[in-house]
Amino acid sequence: MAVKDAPRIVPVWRNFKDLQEWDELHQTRPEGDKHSDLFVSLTEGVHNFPGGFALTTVADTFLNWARKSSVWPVTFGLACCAIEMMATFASRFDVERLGMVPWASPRHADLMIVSGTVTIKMAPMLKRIYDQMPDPKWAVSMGSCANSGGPFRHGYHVVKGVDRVIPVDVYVPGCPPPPESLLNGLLLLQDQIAHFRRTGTRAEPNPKVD
Amino acid sequence: MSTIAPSTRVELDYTGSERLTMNMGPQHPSAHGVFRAILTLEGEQVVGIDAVIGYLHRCHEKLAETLTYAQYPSIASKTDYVAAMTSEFAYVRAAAMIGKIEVPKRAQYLRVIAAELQRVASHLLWLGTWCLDMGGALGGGATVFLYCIREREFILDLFESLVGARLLYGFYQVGGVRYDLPPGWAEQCRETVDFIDRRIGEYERMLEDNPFFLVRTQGVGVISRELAQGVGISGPLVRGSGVNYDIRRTEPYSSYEDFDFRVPVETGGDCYARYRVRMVEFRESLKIVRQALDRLPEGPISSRPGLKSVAQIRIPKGEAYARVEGARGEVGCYLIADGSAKPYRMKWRGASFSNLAILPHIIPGHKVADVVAIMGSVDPVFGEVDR
Amino acid sequence: MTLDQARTLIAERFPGAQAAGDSPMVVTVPADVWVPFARFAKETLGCWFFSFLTAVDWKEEGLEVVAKIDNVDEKLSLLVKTRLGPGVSACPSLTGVYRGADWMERECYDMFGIRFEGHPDLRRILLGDDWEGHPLLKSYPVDAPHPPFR
Amino acid sequence: MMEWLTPLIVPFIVLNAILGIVTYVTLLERKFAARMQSRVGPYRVGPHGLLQPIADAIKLMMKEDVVPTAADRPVYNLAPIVFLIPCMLIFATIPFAPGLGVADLNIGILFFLAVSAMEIVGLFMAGWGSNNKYALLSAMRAVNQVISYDLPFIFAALVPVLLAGSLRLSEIAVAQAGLWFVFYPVIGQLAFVAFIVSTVAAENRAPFDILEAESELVAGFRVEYSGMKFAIIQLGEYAHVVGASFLGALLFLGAWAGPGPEWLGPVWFLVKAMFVFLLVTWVRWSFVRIRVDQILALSWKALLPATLVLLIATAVVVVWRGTPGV
Repeated sequence: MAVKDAPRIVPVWRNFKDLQEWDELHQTRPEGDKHSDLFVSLTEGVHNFPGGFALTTVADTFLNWARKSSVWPVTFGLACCAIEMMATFASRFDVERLGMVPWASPRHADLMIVSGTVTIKMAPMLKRIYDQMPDPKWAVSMGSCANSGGPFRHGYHVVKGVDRVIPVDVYVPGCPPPPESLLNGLLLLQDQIAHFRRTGTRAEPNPKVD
Repeated sequence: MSTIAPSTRVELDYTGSERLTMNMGPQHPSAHGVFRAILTLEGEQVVGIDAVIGYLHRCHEKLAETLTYAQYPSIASKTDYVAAMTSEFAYVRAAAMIGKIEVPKRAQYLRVIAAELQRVASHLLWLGTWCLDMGGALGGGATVFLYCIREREFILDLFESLVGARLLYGFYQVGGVRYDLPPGWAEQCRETVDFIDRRIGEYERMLEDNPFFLVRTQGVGVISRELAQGVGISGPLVRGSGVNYDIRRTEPYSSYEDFDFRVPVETGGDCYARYRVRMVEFRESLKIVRQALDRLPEGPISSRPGLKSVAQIRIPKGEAYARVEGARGEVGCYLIADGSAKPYRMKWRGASFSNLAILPHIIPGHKVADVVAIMGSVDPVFGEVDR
Repeated sequence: MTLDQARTLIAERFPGAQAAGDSPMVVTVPADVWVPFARFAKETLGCWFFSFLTAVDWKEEGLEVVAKIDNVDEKLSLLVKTRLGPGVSACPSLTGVYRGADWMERECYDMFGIRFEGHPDLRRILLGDDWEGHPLLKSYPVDAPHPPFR
Repeated sequence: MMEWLTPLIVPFIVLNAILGIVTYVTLLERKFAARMQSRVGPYRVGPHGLLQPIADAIKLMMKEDVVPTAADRPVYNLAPIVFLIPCMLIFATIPFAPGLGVADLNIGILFFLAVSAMEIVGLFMAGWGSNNKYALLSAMRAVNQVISYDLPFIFAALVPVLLAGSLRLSEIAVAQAGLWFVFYPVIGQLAFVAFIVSTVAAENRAPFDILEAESELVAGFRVEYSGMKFAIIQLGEYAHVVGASFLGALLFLGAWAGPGPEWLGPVWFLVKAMFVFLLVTWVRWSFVRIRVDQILALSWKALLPATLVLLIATAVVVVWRGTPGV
């Protein structure tokens, strides 16, 4: 499924020389992404064909079901919240019930749970890990530190919210959020993924949950 | 954004083999948080290591200068977030030392109970993550990890009914503790302690009868007594190297002199010795909790009854260094008060910071697989390393 | 080594040092005997445990370096201080005496900008290499802006 | 019927059956591991998590296919296929019931052993082509390990061959009609243990999974693979495990022998193979991983001499008893 660039928050990483170089090296696709473009035009053709929308809608529903049923988070612990994230993965809460298997490599993961304070030294690394994940990918911001800087908001070395570095899908409040909160956040994310649309835009607000 | 100079500070002699520089971290499953080790390899052997820390530098010391004595303890718990109770303890002790604030006996006992339960919880997490490092998330290590977390949840339940929080508490206040025991807590605590005592015996049998576990830990990452004393490591690490140093004994605080417990010392200095020390510490901590519950005196829980966290505390001019025996070693707080509501300067002596400094001295010469075993046996918490 | 013995020994060997208090004993020494005093404390007083090293910014009066060393076996703990004086940001390094001073001095350099002379590898440890300023100085605002992140 | 179609249809059926089994074996392992770890395991995707493997597979197919800029493109792209083919080919010689199989070669077991050792080529290509240091280190380890453990694997597998007196897998199965080789006094049990140990090692599963060691090498040789290629590699790994389990059930547990009517034979075979698979899984989820030098030492210093002695002892017993077979 081809995904066009979703409208993103101000890309602050553009101001970093190091990251710009990295972007050039690793993010640009030298020969142009012909396959994706072809796929996009094909699906759009099918979609616009009389009656074709039924096909694409059914396909979307099915694929989104698969995506939401197997969200693999990358085991990426930053700070205090990582301990609660581990507790969420462990026996009592066991997110594997929902099909989530923590993977060590970002290449195999769909979801990044930013669990803890993002510092200025860590932000480029975080961005890089996010970039290493293949599309479609999601990010959950866990805890007040990742949401807004939390109790360390006034510190000189703390990024005021991870959404200044990467786009975030679900914010889980709390300091640290108990596993129940994170689990709720993950369920909300699954609900979002179920409404993930072919055009690649993010899910619209769901009146049931928002 | 920062380019790390390729420095190979501690390095073995060049043998002529081709060298490979491998980067471990900051996002690495065995990094225990955000730690970056730049390893120089010759084949499988590590010949040099440069440790890069600071990915979780949250400005604790600067923020402490802007927060009052009542506000900061709950932030102090975020330094060593795995053993949050003991890190709050160091701060409130330092503030009480400057202000010469007496702590009622009941509060002292409650502090001991919380600190020792926290030590058990922290060691459980250590055992789990260490085995996860050695066994892999898709192997036997994950099983031990999940068992340990399962037991840890019971202690967190106790904390939740005591404080209302699971991980970061704000339980300690200058001059006492914030909450008294809820009804029925002591019985629940006794049951949990007995239960965990049994389970720890299970883990010991499970691990020590396992030859693979023994070959992975025995003789790996040996810290000699001289090195341990030179670098200034503390806690289970230094006790695993044959040095009898436990602050609960050398400088008893908060009525620790009332309790009967043993300080385990092993002379091996390898990962297995550190494992043994911590396994004995589990039992001793549980023993202290039982004693404290039995002898818990009646009385107020704070020398400032009725005051809640928002109340201002005035601390006179002065300075003090308070240290407590945290789960990882000496957690210290050096506080300089200038008579206002906020400290003039606070220095946090994180146990993990000093303990981690041992890594460049012991890792060269080991295999890549041993690096993670040694890292795990050091048990760093990066909130405390980077502060 | 009792406290009084230690006090007399310090008074004999280092006339410029002032010792006060008992737990910890606060010893203020001039900057030029900083390293000799540490060596003396380690070898004669038996203080092998290097707890921490830090600095305090006393605004106009300049920086003060503080180190805490312990003789664990005989319960003797020293808090050694030295004033660098206004405007001075150089201090002899303790790495030759205590190996544990290595990272502590790097952190102190990172936070206060004190150059430890004789340190084998003095670079920033917690903050990035291209960070500007030394945050724990009193002149550094806690919420100093760092574009683009804050 | 058109006779010439049979060689096409039978492999097609077997291949699809195997793919189905391999897909659901992942669910079996996850459920089993979850029970060991006092968890529930996949539960919410379909009834009792039964649709979980399908969801995983479809999701992986729809993921972006990342090729690192600095990768050796042809090698990188070819590696999963080269890895998958031997893992699938090993099923060619396995008879699932009397006369039901793709090709009952007279050197069936040799073919199996030879082909299953070939997965190392794809594995090394993946490690080299990724241009990633973790992957490279993992590939180096894998070559060491597979070479070390193929010998004890072969020697352990040769014990039933000696006992049955044939290299043809169906004849080995038939030879166990009276007594399964695992119950053969002393020799059978020792050979079975050696077979399980070397199977675990040759399949690179914990505690011998040094090449994908998450805690050291993140994900080993497949660290740079995403989406479909990653799915193919996973499929290949599990296919190899399942193939080795079938081999174990065939060599030691009497293949399709079991109570009930004859058509239950393949079912019994599958049940026994799953038993071997769960044995391997049980080992996997109970041990910590050992180091690369210790793994090699275990193979060359303990397992290889032991299996050699066992093989010679078996030969002596067979000669002493005069006739091969039980």
